[in-house]
Amino acid sequence: MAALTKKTALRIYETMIRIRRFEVRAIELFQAGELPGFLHACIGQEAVAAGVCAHLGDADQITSTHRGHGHMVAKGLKYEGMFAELYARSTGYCKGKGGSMHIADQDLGVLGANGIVGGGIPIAAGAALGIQLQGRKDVVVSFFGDGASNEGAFHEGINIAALWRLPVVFVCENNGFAESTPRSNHQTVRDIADRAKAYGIPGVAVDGMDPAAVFEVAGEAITRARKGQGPSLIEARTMRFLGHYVGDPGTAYGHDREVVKWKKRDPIPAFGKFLEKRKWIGPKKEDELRDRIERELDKAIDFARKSPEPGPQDAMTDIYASI
Amino acid sequence: MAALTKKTALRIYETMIRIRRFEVRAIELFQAGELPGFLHACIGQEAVAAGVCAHLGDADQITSTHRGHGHMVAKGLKYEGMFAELYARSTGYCKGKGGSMHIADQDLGVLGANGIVGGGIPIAAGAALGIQLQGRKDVVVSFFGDGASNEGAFHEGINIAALWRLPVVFVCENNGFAESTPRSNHQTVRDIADRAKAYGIPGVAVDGMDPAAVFEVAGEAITRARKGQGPSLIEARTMRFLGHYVGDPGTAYGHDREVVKWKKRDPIPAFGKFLEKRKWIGPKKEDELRDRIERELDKAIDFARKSPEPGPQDAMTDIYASI
Amino acid sequence: MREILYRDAIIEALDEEMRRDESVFLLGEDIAEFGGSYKTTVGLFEKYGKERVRNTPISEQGIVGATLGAALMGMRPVAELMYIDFTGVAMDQIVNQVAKVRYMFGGKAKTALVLRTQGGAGRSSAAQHAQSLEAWFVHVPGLKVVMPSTAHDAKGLLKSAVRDDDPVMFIEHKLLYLEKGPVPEEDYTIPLGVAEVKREGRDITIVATSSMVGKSLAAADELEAEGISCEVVDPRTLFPLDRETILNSVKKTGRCLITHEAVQRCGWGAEIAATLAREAFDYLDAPIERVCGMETPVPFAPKLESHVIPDKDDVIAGVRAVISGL
Amino acid sequence: MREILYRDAIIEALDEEMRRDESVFLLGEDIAEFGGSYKTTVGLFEKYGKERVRNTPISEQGIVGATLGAALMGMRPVAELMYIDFTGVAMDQIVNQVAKVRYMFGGKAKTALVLRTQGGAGRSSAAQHAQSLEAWFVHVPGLKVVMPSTAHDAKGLLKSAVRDDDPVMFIEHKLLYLEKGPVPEEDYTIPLGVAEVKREGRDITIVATSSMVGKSLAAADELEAEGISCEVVDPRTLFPLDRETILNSVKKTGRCLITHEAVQRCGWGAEIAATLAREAFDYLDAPIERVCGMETPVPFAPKLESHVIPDKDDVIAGVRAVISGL
Ligand SMILES: Cc1ncc(C[n+]2csc(CCOP(=O)(O)OP(=O)(O)O)c2C)c(N)n1
Ligand SMILES: Cc1ncc(C[n+]2csc(CCOP(=O)(O)OP(=O)(O)O)c2C)c(N)n1
Ligand SMILES: [Mg+2]
Ligand SMILES: [Mg+2]
Repeated sequence: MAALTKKTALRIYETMIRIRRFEVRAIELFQAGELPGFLHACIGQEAVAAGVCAHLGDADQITSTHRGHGHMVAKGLKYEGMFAELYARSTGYCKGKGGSMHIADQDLGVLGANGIVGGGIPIAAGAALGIQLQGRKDVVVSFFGDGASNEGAFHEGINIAALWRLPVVFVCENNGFAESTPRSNHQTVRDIADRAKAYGIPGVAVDGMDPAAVFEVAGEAITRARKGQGPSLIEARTMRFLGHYVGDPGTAYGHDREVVKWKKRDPIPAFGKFLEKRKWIGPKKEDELRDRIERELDKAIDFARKSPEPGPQDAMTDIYASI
Repeated sequence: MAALTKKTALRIYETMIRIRRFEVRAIELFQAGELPGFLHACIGQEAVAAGVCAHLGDADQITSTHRGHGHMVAKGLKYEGMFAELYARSTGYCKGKGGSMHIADQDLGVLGANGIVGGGIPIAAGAALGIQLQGRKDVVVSFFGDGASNEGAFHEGINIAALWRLPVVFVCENNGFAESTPRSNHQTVRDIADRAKAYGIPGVAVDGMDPAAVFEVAGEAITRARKGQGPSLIEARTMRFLGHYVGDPGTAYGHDREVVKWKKRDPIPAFGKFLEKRKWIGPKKEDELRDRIERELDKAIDFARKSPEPGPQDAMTDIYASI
Repeated sequence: MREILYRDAIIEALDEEMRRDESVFLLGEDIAEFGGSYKTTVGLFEKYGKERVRNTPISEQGIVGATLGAALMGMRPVAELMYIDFTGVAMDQIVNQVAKVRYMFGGKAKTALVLRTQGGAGRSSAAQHAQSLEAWFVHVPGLKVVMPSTAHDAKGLLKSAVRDDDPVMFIEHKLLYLEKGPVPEEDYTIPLGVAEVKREGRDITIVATSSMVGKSLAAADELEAEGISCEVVDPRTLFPLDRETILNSVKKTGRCLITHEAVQRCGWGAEIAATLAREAFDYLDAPIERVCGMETPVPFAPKLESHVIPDKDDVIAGVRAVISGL
Repeated sequence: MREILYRDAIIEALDEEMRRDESVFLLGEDIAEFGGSYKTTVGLFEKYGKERVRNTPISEQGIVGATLGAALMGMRPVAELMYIDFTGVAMDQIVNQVAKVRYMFGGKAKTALVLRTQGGAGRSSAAQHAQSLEAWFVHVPGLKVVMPSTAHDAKGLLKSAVRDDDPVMFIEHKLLYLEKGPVPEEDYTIPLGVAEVKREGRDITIVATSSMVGKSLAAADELEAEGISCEVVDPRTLFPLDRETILNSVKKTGRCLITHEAVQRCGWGAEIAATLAREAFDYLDAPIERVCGMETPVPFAPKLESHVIPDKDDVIAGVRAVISGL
C-alpha cells in the first residue's frame, strides 16, 4: 500500500478538525434553539470518515447514515450548504426539505445520509452496480453503524455486492452502541468483521481512532474494488463521545463512563502529535488551520442564517421529475 | 450422541417412505387435475425432514416452507388432513383456506408452511422465545432453503436467536437451487454453514442424503438447544429430484443433469440397504410397510375426495378471533 | 380527576396488564433501561426485569417475527416499533404473516399480540420519521388498527388491545405524548370498535383521528363563535370501525368533514368519505370534504412541514367551505 | 392488427427499450435463462446477456436497493418483483428510499426506474400470492402506479414507464398474461396519466382496473341486452390519475360503480368514490357503488377464492343495484 504522505496526512488531519468543528458549532446552534429537528453528532469518530474518504474523488460515491455530517464533510460537501440545510433554508443541499438526516449531493457523490438504519447499504450496492455497468473505475463506500449490521438490508446488500463483485467497500463504524443499547444487547459476535465470512469477502477490523490505520486498510479495500476484485467489509472500532442524539445524556448502560476511557484516545490530538513529531505541522500552522476553519464556519453559518427560507410554494415541488 | 437404534432407524425409514409416497401420489393427483393451485415436491430431500424430526415430540415446533409436505409428514401430520387440504376441503388442516403452502397445525407443533421465502425464520425464533419464557424444554426447528439464506429475515431471525440463546435449530436444506437459479447465481459462499460465524453459533454441514448423518448432527444441535445452550445452524446438502414446482421441467441451468448424479444417492434405497445389511428389515417387512402406507394413502385420498368443500359461508370466518 | 401525560397513560396500561397477566411481555429497540425513545416504557424494566422488557437488536423483521412466534406459543407480546415509518422493513412479517396466519391456518392460531408504534409529523423529523401510514394496515384484513387521541383513550384502548386475541396495530402520535388529560385512577378499559363523540354539534360532523381530534375541537370552539356548531367524532379504532356512530352523526348534521394527518390520496379518510357518501347519500346537504396531509413526503423545514400537515385553521377553512357549499 | 399475449407485449416493450437505450437493464429473480416465473422476460437474456438481464438472489430489499442505486448513477433499471405480495419484504426500500429520495434531496436525484410486479387472484395461490396492493403505493407520494388491463396498454405503458424519469410501480395481473389482444407492430407509447374509455355508454360509468376491466366489459355486454348502457373507464395509471376523463364520464352518466380486485376497505376505489362524490356531487343520481375484493385474506379453495374476488356477475349485480337506487 501507498504510505501515508505528508500531504495526505495533513489533509486527513484537516478533515478531522473540519468535522469536529462543524459538529461543535452545530451542537451550539442546536442548543441555542437555532436548528429545528434533531442532530446526531459523530464527535469521536472523525478518523473513520477522514481516513476512508481521503481515497475518494468526486466521482466516487458514498451512502451514509443518520450520523452523517462527518462523511459529508470528508467527501467534500461545503459548510455553506450543510449549515443552510440544518437551518432548513432554500440554499441548503436539499433546499431545506431533507435536513440533517438526508443531506445529499449527487454532484459530489453523496447519495444521502439516511434516516433508516441500514437503508443505505443496498443502495450502495446498486450504485456500484451502476458504476460497474458503465465501465467506470469509481467506487462506492457505504458507512453504517454496528447496530445497522443487524438489519436485513445489511445482509442482502452485502450478499449482492459479493456475488457480483461490485466496486463497493462497506465500512462499519462500530461504536459499540445502537442508540442507548450496548452491543451485548444486540448481537453475539464481537467482531463485526467476522460477518464478512458469510459472503466470502475480506473482513478487516481496524482501530477507528487511528486515521493512519484506517487510511491504510481502506486503501487496500478501495484498491481491490477499483481493480474489479469485489467488495470488502471494514470494521472500524470507534466511539462517539456524546449521546445518541444531541440532548441525550448518554448515561444509560454506562456509555458515559466508557467515553471517559475513549476520550484519552481522541483521534485529533493524537494525530496532531504524530504530525508534530514528524514536523509536518507546528503550532503556527495548526493555529492558521484552525483559524481558517473557524472563519469558514462563521461565514457559512452567517450565510445560512441570511438565506431565505422555503415557502409554501416550495412544498409541492421536487416530488416528481414530471407529472 | 445416542447411537441410531433399530427402532429409530426403522422409524426414519418409514418416515422417508411416507414422505416420498405422499409426494408421488400428490403429484399424480395434481397432474390428473384433481388438485388446485400449485405444488412444490420435496422428493429427494426426505432424509433431512426424517432425520431431524425423529428427535421431535408433539410439543416441539417447526416452521416450514413452500416445499413443506415432508416436514409435515415427518412431524406427524396425518395424511387425511393433508390431502383434504390439498383438495381444498373443509376437513383439511386449514379448512381449505391455506393449501399446500400454508399447512399448519398448532396442536402438532407445525407453525406453518410458508409462501414467503425466509418468512418462517423469525417466527421460529419467536416461538423459541415463547418456549424459553414459559420455561418449557421444547425446541423449535426452522427449515428453509439455500435461497432463503439470502433474505434479510434469515439474518435477523438467527441473530436474535443467537443473542437470546433461544432453543431453536436452523436447518438449511441446501439443494443448490432457488427456483431455477443455481447457487452460483445467488451467493458466493459455498458453505451456508459458514454463515453461522456471523452470529457466533455452531454451523455444521451434513450430507443431507444420509438420514443417519442428519439424525446425528440434528441430535447434537437439538440437545444443545434443549439444554439452553442456544441455536445452531445445520446445512444439509441435498437435492430435489424434480423441478421447482410440479410441472417445471427443471431443465434450466442443467438441474436435470445434476439430478441424474444425485439420484444415484437416493436416500430411500440407500438407507433400505443399510437396514437390510443389519437385518433390521427384510423384503417381507418392507412390503408390509409399503402396503400399509399405500393403504393409508388410498384411504386418505378417498377421505379427502369425499370431504365437503367449504362454501361461501366459510369465506369470511377465521379472519379474526372476535370482532 | 387527575391529569397525566399520554405517554404515562401508555406506561400505566402496560404496567397494569403486565401485572395482571404473566404472559404479557414487551420487546423493542431501546425499551429497557432507556425506557423507550419516547419514554413510553420508563420504569417497566426495573419492575419486570430483562426477560419481560427486552431490548432487541435493530431488526424490525426479527422483532415482529419474534412477536408472532411467541404469540403462537400462547404469550401476549407487545412489541414497540419505534416509528411507523420503520414498518417498511417489517411489512412482510406484519402483513403476510401476523395478519394472515389465523385465516391461512383455518382459524387455529393464537395471535394475541400488539404492535405499538407512533407516527405523525410536527417535530421536523423529515420524510422518514413523520409519516402516517394507518391506511396501509386498515387495508389488510386480519389486523385491527387503533389510534388514540387522548391519554384516557390511550390507556383504555391499549389495555383492551393487550387483552384482545387478534393482532392490533396500536398507533400513537409523537406530539400527543406530552399532552395531559384526565385519566381515572381505577382500572378501566375502552372496547375496540367504539367511536366517541368528543363534542356534540348540529351543523356538521368532523371525523378526526389522532392529533387531528384536538385540532378539530379547537376549531369547533372557534367556529362556535361564528354560530357554526360542529360535532367531533373520534373513531378511535379504525378497524373494527364504529360506522354506526359516525353515520348517525352525519345523518343528523347532514354535512361532514374528515381530517387526518396522512396523505389524502388513498388515505383512511377516502374510505370514510366513500362509505358515508353511499350510506348517507340522501342525508348529505353538501359534499364531504377532506382536510388531510398534502400529497408529498413530509419536508424537514418547519414552515414547510406545518404547511403540508393540516392544522386547526385548515379545519376551520374546510368547515366553512362545506357550510357555504364548497 | 396482429394479436399477441399480454406477457409477450411485456417482453416486446422491454426488448424495444433495451435496444433503444443502453442504460436500460433488467434484474430480478429467475428472469435470465428461465425467462421469469411468468415468462415475461423470455429471450432477453439470450439477446442482451447476463450483464443486462441479471438473475438476483432472493433478496427483495437488495433488489430494490440495487435498482435505486443504479438509477442514481444514471442507469434505467427495470426490476421484477415476482409477486406484489413480496413487496412486503422490500417496502422500506420502495417507500422510504425510492419514493422519497428526490424530495428529500431537494430535487437533485436521478430516479428513472421501474418496479415491475404482478398481483391478483384466480390461480388458487392463497393468501401470500394473490393480493392486490396498489392502494399502498398510490398512498405514497413520489411513486407513479400503473395497472394495464390489455396487451396493448401493457406494451405502450411499460415503454412510457421505462422512459419516465420517476419511479414507476408497474403492476401486471397474473391472469392477464395469457390473454391475447391487438398490438400494433410499429413503435408506440401510451402516456402515463391518461385514462381510456374502453366502452361508451349512457346510464352508468364503471371505473375498473386491471382484470376487472375485461369482466366489466363482459358485464356491459350482458347489461346492454337489458337496456342498461354502461360506460367503462379504465384509468390505466392510478397515479398520476386522469380525473378529468373519469369525472366527465360520471357527470354524463350520473351514476358510478367502481370495481377492483383489491380488498374494498381502504382500497383505491375508496379514493375514487370519495373524489367523485365530492366533485360530481350535483351530478350524481345515485350513490356510488363499489364492487371489490371481500375483506379477507385470499383463500386457497377455488370456490372460496372466486367468491371473495369480484366477477362479471358481481359487476352486473352492482350495476343493477345502482340503477335501481341501491
Ligand atoms: C429501520 C430503523 N430502525 C430503527 C431506527 C432508530 N434508530 C436510529 S439510529 C439508531 C441506532 C443506530 O445504531 P448504529 O447503527 O450502531 O449507529 P450509531 O448511532 O451508533 O452511529 C436507531 C435504532 C431507524 N432510524 N431505522
Ligand atoms: C419473499 C419471496 N421471494 C420470492 C419468492 C418466490 N419463490 C418461491 S420458492 C423460491 C425459491 C426458494 O429457494 P430455496 O429457498 O432454495 O428453496 P427450495 O425451493 O430450493 O426448496 C422463490 C424465489 C417467495 N415465495 N417469497
Ligand atoms: Mg453504533
Ligand atoms: Mg434451494
